[in-house]
Amino acid sequence: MMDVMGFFDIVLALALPWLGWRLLASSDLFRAVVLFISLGLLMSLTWVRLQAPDVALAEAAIGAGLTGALFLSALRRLERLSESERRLEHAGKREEDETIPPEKRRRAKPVAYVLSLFLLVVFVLLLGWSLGQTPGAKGGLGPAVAGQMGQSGVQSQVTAVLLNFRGYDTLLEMMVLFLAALGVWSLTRVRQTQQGEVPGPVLATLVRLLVPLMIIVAGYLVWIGSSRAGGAFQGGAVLAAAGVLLLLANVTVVRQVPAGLLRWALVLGPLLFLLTAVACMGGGGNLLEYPGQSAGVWILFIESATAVSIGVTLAALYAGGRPPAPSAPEKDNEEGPGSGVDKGGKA
Amino acid sequence: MAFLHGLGMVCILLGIPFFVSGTIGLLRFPDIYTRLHALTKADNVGLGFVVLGLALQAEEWNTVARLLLIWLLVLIASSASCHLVARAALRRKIQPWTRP
Amino acid sequence: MNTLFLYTMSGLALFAIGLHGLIRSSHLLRKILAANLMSSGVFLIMIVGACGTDQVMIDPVPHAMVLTGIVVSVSTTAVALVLVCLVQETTNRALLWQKRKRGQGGRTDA
Amino acid sequence: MSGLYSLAALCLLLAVLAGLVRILRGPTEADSMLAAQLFGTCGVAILLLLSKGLDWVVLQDIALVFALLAALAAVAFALRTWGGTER
Repeated sequence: MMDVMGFFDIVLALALPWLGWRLLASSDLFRAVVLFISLGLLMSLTWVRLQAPDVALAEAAIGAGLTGALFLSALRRLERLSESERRLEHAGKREEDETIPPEKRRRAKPVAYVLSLFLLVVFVLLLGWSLGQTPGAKGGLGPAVAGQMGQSGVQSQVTAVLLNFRGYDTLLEMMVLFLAALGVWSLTRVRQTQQGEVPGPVLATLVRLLVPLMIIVAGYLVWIGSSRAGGAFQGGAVLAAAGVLLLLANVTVVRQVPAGLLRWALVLGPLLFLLTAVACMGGGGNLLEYPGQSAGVWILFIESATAVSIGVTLAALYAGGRPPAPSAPEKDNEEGPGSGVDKGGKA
Repeated sequence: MAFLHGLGMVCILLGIPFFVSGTIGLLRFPDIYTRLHALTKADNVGLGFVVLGLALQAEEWNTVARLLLIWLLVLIASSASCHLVARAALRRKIQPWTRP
Repeated sequence: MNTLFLYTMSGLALFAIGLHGLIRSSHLLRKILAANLMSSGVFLIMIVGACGTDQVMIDPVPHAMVLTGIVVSVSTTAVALVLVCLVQETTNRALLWQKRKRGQGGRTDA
Repeated sequence: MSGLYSLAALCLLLAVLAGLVRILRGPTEADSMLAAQLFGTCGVAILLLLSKGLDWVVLQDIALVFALLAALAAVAFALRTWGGTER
């Protein structure tokens, strides 16, 4: 029985680099992106095999779903910008066979190629050697974390590390996400061109069924994160997937979300997290040292806020720019593209 | 109980060939529409048998519910996305394969 | 143990392939893909390091760091993709190099 | 007995990897996308089988997320890459 799983591991470990190599060697960019999506799925299986269910959940939501959609629509945008460019790039060899006689075509210099390959191999060997030399890879921090679990307020070790023991990491990470959203918003605006398309009946039904389910699953993941795999990132990623689906289907509600509300949703997570951190200091503790026995409640509170923010931020990153023009603000009880959905589904 | 367990095992083993034939169909069939057909068989029937087998062996009801939910989700998602892909292919005027 | 070694090698190979692609590919989108491959390799090695020898005590700190890393890498990827689109809009190409003249040819590996 | 689950999962993994060939040489873009779709479904089945074989309930959550997001890439493809232009 262990043999079978061992074989499973071998196949998986060999497939990953092979897939990566094929991905970069493929002549077509689109194919490379599809291979990348498949690689994300395989990575998720690998995390499962390596006993990291939290990471597997995040990879399943982000690596396999969101990143793929991101790359696909970026590819589409590039293509629309210049159709000929991509053809020239991806099928370059075939096209040049016609335009340039083969004896005139010059390949990359073999010397440079061999040299770069040699340097790469040396570098990787050094890296592997230094990896073997790294001390402390055996014991790790596992016992230390396990010893402090009683004070963390949650049962899941990874959640405890993320939001309690190394909470500042997560705080800074929220800031990185926020900065990324700011960067994208300051760079471009969303195009108006695709608006006005009405989703067909099948797509509308799919959105109507999937989006509420995604929101429920996101809430479930945040809730379950305190005791086993799950948490704000995974929940946020699933929420973001709901937002992306809405953006893809071009549901009207997404366009009607007031810009101010969207901004508040973006800020919500980082702001609350920061306020909590500082408030903990006010109580006499250190930054992010939750007072007394209430750590579990604080963590759940922060996690729900961050999940909403992560979802909205990732969906905004997918939209790839500032929302077009401030439309007439209707005050709804929505919180952003993530949860504006129930309404969109039923409307 | 042993009977249900055995029945579940049979169902799982029945499901695997559907996945394999889905892959084979994906590799061997001539055009996009026929490949869609092969793919949906793997999605619906293959996963259906696996889920059925696992559900027969499950000890708790909520496991059964979760398994069925997953299967339903895959059904909805795959049928909708296959429909969309097929429609996009038709719009691109990709001709269905006919016997030469 | 053997399996873990195998996965480490796999991570190293992913990193190397990604590095190679990052340097050698000409299309910016492919460079982003390559950078993502590199990060996947790093994550893999970190998680393998967290596994330890006996499967009982798993180190959760690298798990948390990799989780953070995945989210950060997706956000940086999004920013990079927007930048690539802008590069193509302003310079009308997303390739760093391509054949310079019709007659001479040049590097075509994208 | 539980070896059978692993064996079934291994079969599915091999089937998926064989399907990768379609990504590499699918004549149209949709063919590659279909292979990725098959990947997602097989991933769900593999995770469910492993969750039974290894007796690990968490894997069912991962399978649920897989199933939820499996359609996302295909929908993005059908609506963005291949849709929108002609109508």
